[in-house]
Amino acid sequence: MQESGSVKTICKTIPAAVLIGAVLMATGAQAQDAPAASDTSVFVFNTLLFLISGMVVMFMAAGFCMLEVGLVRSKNAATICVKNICLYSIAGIMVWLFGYNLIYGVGEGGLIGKFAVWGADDSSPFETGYAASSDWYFQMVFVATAASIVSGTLAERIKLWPFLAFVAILTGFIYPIQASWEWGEGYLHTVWDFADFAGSTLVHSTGGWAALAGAIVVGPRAGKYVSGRVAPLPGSSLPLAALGTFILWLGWFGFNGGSQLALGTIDDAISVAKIFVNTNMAACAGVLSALILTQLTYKKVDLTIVLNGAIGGLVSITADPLHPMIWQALLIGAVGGAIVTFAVPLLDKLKIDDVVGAIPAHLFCGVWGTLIVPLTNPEARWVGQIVGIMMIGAFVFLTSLLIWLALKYTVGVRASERDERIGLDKTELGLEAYPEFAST
Amino acid sequence: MQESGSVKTICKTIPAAVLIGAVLMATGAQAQDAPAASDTSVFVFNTLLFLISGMVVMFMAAGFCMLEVGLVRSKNAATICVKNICLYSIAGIMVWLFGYNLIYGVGEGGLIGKFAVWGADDSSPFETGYAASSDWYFQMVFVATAASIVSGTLAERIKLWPFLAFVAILTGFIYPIQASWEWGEGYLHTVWDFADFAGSTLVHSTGGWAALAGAIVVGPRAGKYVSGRVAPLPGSSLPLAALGTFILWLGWFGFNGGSQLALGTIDDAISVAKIFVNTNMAACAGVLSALILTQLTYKKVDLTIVLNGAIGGLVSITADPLHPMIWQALLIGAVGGAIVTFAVPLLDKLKIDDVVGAIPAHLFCGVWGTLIVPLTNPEARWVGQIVGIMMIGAFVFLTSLLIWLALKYTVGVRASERDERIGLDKTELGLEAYPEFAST
Amino acid sequence: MQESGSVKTICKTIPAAVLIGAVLMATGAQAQDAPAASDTSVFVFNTLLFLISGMVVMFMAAGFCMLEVGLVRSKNAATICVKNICLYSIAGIMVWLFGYNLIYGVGEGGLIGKFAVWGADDSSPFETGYAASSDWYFQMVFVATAASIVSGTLAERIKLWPFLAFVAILTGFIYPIQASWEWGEGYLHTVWDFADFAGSTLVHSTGGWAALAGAIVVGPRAGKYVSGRVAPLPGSSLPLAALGTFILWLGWFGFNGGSQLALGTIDDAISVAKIFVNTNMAACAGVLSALILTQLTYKKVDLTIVLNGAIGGLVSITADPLHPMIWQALLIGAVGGAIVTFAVPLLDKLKIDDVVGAIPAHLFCGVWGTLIVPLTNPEARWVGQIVGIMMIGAFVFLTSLLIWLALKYTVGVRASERDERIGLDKTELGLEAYPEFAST
Amino acid sequence: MKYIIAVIKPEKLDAVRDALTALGVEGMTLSDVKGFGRQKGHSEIYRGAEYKVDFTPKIKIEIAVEASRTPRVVEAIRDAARTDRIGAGKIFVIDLQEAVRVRTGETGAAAL
Amino acid sequence: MKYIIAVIKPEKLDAVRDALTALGVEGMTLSDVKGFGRQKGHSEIYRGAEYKVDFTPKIKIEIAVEASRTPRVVEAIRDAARTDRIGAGKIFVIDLQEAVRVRTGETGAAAL
Amino acid sequence: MKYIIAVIKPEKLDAVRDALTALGVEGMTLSDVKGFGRQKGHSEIYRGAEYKVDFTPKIKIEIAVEASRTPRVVEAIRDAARTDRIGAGKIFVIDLQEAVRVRTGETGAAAL
Ligand SMILES: Nc1ncnc2c1ncn2[C@@H]1O[C@H](COP(=O)(O)OP(=O)(O)O)[C@@H](O)[C@H]1O
Ligand SMILES: Nc1ncnc2c1ncn2[C@@H]1O[C@H](COP(=O)(O)OP(=O)(O)O)[C@@H](O)[C@H]1O
Ligand SMILES: Nc1ncnc2c1ncn2[C@@H]1O[C@H](COP(=O)(O)OP(=O)(O)O)[C@@H](O)[C@H]1O
Repeated sequence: MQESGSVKTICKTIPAAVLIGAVLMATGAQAQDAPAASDTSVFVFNTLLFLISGMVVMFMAAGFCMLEVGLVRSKNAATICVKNICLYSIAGIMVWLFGYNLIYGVGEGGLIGKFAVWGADDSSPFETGYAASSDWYFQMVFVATAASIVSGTLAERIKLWPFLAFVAILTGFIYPIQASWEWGEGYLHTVWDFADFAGSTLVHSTGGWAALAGAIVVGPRAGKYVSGRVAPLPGSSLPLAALGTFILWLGWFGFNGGSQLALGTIDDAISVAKIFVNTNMAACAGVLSALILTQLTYKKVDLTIVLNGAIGGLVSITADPLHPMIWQALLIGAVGGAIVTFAVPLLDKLKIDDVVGAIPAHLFCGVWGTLIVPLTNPEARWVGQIVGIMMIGAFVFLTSLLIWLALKYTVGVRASERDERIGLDKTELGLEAYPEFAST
Repeated sequence: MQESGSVKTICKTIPAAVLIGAVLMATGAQAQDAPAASDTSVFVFNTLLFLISGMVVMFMAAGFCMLEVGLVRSKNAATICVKNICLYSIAGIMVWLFGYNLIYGVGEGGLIGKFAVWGADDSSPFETGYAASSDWYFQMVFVATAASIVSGTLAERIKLWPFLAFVAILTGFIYPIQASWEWGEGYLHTVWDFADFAGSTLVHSTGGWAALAGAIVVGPRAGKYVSGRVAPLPGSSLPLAALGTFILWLGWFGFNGGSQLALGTIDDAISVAKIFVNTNMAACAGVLSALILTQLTYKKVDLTIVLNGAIGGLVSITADPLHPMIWQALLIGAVGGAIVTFAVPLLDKLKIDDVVGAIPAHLFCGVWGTLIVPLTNPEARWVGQIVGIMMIGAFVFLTSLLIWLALKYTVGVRASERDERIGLDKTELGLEAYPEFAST
Repeated sequence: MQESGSVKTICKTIPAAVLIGAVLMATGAQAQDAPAASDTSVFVFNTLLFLISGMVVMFMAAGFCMLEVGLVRSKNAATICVKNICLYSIAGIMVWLFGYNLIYGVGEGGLIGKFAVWGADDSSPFETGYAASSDWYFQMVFVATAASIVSGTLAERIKLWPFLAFVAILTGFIYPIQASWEWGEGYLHTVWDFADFAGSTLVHSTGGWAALAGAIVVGPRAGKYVSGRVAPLPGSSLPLAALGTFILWLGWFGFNGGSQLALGTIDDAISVAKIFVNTNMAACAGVLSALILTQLTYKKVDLTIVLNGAIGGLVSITADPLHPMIWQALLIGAVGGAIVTFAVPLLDKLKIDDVVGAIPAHLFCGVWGTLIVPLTNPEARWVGQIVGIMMIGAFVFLTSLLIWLALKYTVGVRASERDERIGLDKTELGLEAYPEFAST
Repeated sequence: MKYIIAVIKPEKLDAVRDALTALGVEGMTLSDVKGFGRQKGHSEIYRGAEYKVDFTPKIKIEIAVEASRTPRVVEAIRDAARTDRIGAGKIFVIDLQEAVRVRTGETGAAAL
Repeated sequence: MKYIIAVIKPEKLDAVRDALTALGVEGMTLSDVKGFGRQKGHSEIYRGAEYKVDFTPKIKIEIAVEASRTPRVVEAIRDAARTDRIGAGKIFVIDLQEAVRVRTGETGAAAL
Repeated sequence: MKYIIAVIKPEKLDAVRDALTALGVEGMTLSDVKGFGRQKGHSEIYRGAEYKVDFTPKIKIEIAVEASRTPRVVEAIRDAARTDRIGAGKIFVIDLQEAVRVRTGETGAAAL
């Protein structure tokens, strides 16, 4: 990716830049004195990377929707679909209105960006190196991802409108502000060399913290924890949950691969390809560790945990899908699968009701993935990672908690006991997701 | 996109060409004196745009199938799957046999193209600027889209074979002839400067008109309108309908983005990226306006209308996803969502039974999107748009009506009352879509 | 694709090379003296082809999962999801540990490759012409495809762990060894000019042979063949089966298109585009021939056979999606659809229980597609094709049979009669795929 | 009091309900059942294998009524559910000894 | 012996079962049914069309008991299933002439 | 006439039907039910939480027969449905006062 004057791009270039050293050993001189692509080709390659990656990341909205609809009971299945398609729509508008410039309008080392509506600026294409809209599109779908995480945790009992209100604030302000500290070249980036390549912390933990705060404020589903026992309340369609997981896995290639932010050079192309492989390997390891651990722990394989394992592996590698060797990617992913396997029942012990296991997969694995970065990335420092995790965690958790409490004591966030028993589909939408099958 | 001698390409270049002016202000001189990509790179970029866009548009066939299968009752679910996979297959063959050269074989300002089987002609790659097959592939999937629209409206009562017969005529003749008037540089393009970038009218209204004619001839489902009341006949799986909508949304990036027809220059890359953003924003607005309006109108949110709202927004922006500013794209999409919300019950008042709401989303929003083009596109004229909408509407509606009537009075189009009560799955396929669940 | 020293690349270049002749006539001199893309652009184009194609082929794992989950009974639906996500994960690890270097580490004309863990070697990017990781990724997803075929055939009665054990051996050793004979430039390639462009035999028949051996060893499902009659045991969700088929169709564009292995020249781009069109046409023909033939044979259209028909058409064209003219692609695909239609009941006569019809679609159509190559590809010889089919068939079938028998007489492969009656979801996973709907 | 069990064709349900409401029958309990009888099921084909679905879907209606009204209720059901196509269904009448309305505890006819 | 048929609200099932177990009733048979009665169903809206779902989901419990225990069982059900909201349900008692335990062939009270 | 209600294991359905057909019983009505009894359900695990599914799926068969044939029908069911595994099921016999064939209006034994 060519040099550039824009704060944003310099910052974004870091990963690519960092890498060059690493790759040199591999590619040798050759790559250097090779005829480079024309500036135009580089521009198109970079733009194409954003657009293709953005498309599959956008499709992750469908993945989350299917995963969640499969893990809720049928009486809440239509409502979770409404939430998922609406949160994606709200994210798009909020990132346009506030989000983008809050992230990239921050001053070097700063804590808060600009309040300004985004508009495409393609005045100096060869400085940025890509179409401004393609970059915006790619950033926007990331924000939507964080919001999707929340809907899964709080499914089956949160009211539709308060949820959407929270989504607006999360996508318009909470996410962008913390993201600016790193991707906007703000405080964490300049002062602590915090490293989070594609967002284990910035995207996934952020969604997880917001979900955790919500789960605490909203409370567990009726009948989930009765007389000290945990009622499972099984999901209504595991095949749809599996489909959702495959879609998320697919989207992750764009999520991590696109975060290289450049494709127009030999080194960038090699990096994107490496990222694809590491991303895939971490997911494989997450699946297999969850498979083996559920078999050993429960004498039965739990499909839903195996699906969470895939996501746990993917989240774990997201903080640095580029530097690890394959065996390291496998290890990182396998630990992610283990975290999910043991954290799911643990949360139940704490009476924190997370319908789809988003907190273990996105929050806990996000922390793990971010912590382990220095193992493979010389640029990252252990302390920097810890500071980043804690600072972002504290900020997101506390602001979310505040918003959730504010909503609770004003409009209320929780469906009535009766509505919950009948199911939100009938009470909020007045229809049924599976009118012909739903068991009474 | 480089100059070219072929009628087709000149015509297709228009959008890109038109744009250049617009973009100049943005990109400034810089873009001009920049080192262009080599002819070969441009060729590959353009071809790649067609192939990638074509792939996601092809996947829209799955989107329509899921949307429709989710909105029909389970006793007709397998039949709608047969219709969707077969209509896509028929479209491919008809576009090869007749369609392509009817569209692009038309003379300047002409009304009807050539009757000739298509064959790839890559003899002068640098004139066309892309692989002939990639262009054909991209055009073909568009035709299939129009046919998918029809199957949704007529679901649950139309017989399989007459439906497929109509699809063959629609995809082989009706669609191509009207498309030639604009994309073939025919009458509407030359005489009226009609502007329909990606097919609000040429693809979506065309499908909608054909569906409307069919709905009138075939009549409503048994029990839909009894003693002045509207029976809802709810869909059997709203989660699958939601999945279908997400797939369609994904496909639309290829549908509109690919319609730029070129990716090998800075300006084209910027345009494609802008199109992605506007397409997404219109859909977001469609979703949210349907969300809010159903809440206000019915005191309940209707998921199925919200899903239609996404499609309504997408169809509305399709006539010009390039020129609008973001706020304009939002406005255009929001109106689309409103149209859907109010047109769905309206059709019921008129006793026109449109199972999935394809007529509001594709026909009405297609008209709206085409009408509004001059607001943002200086090249388009209000009168030209109106003439185009009316001329294509009249042609498609009347020819379709003729075909439907011909089918009705020969082989018959409507399943018997008994077959309809039992469900087409049992009577036409002799099986059940959900044999273990289907409620008696 | 530029010249290269590496055995692998030379071999892989063949298709592209072979083609050049063919294309010359089409593109004429022009294409020759055109300004080529820079080495860097070519490198990025090739890498991008692998990554994009690899992504959609990866998504085929979801396609197989949905197809299979739709065709099994609900009591085994969750188990088939576990199998599909785990087999993909195992394939990734085995191809890294053994597979890749067994395929491409073979000596010219050799029979067995190297036992060595794969590592990305990007030391001479301009010799290979693409990022090593992108190539590995693309090869890996192919191996996973072969494994997916097996899970469908053996669904509903094979135990989870023995199945996964077989998958490890198939993806780590059986597939790679036979693949090396052709794609590794081994025995079949050098001695017999065996031609199998994208793997009708190497991938699909291989999966099919392994499945057939398994079906024989494991035996039919309880109640499938009773007192000389065939019990249908209908699938639980045909809409999901249809979705799966659409996903597979989408993936096939990457499967065949990516097998061109290069995109950086005019000729390669044209070839990829042609492959897309032929692939699509063969599938269309497969669908329509199955549609018509089931109607004629049974007086009813069978959706499940029509879906198999699409896959049959796709598998048939996979051995050479480049050379056929469109009418030839249609013919090849139509025969594929016919094979499926008649082979499905035939297998039942032989009491070979293939739950999803994978053997007809992948094995039989794979043989047909490979046999017919010489009709359109001058480089291929009839005898060479026959030798290749027989040699690979014998090797894969016998080794698989051995493994299955070994598993049978050690850990056992078959669920107990009681477990099978209750369903593997309850007995192996201890849960239900559709807890609210499952009919008793 | 009598306990009436009627097995009818699903498509006749609305007609029967209207007839009963006309008679002032306020309550009834319905369930989906599978019927075997003279009416044979239909045959389906799946992947080339033909098979008989030998039951036919029916709806079972249970109604508790005062003895006195029984004949009229039975007639009403019979007439409303009647078709000359085989499989029209059956009506069974059983003696009902006691009835209780859970909400109020009322018993006997008052509970119906 | 008596054959007791109770129609109750689904959410009361657990309470009823506990009450019966407390009484030592070991066996019962349940089915999902649709109830019509004084309690009117709810109305839903779908694509702008409002419609009434006029049945309410209920659970039917069938219990065979010795005559002597019948009153207590009926009371237990009534009390456990009671709500003052309309639609609480009904309990019907029918005379049971014979009962057989399939496994052992035992008949009469011994079979329950 | 008698009204026989049998609750059996789903996997025994075919055997029972064959036995009844052999006896010339032409009609019956089936429904899916959930059984509680001595046979305890199985336990499942979901996301680490174990729970008991305490009912067992059963099939309920209802048959109206002439009084005279009742013993043979009951025996036939008992023998065909028998297993020594707990949960084999129950057979209940109730007095049937009237039967009507909807199609013809025939009543009594002729209606069966
Ligand atoms: N002896 C019986 N006991 C219980 N139910 C019966 C009996 N005979 C018939 N039925 C029920 O009545 C339905 C209609 O009976 P059938 O013999 O098919 O037609 P018809 O009553 O018109 O002769 C059957 O499907 C079954 O549900
Ligand atoms: N006459 C009846 N015969 C059979 N079932 C009845 C009868 N009346 C009511 N039921 C059942 O009892 C349920 C409750 O009765 P309903 O009249 O709604 O409330 P309540 O019993 O509190 O007045 C109904 O849903 C229906 O299932
Ligand atoms: N008292 C009863 N009333 C009604 N149904 C009963 C009764 N006891 C048992 N059943 C039914 O019979 C089935 C088998 O009874 P169970 O006690 O489990 O086994 P067994 O009859 O072999 O002792 C139960 O699942 C239930 O459906």
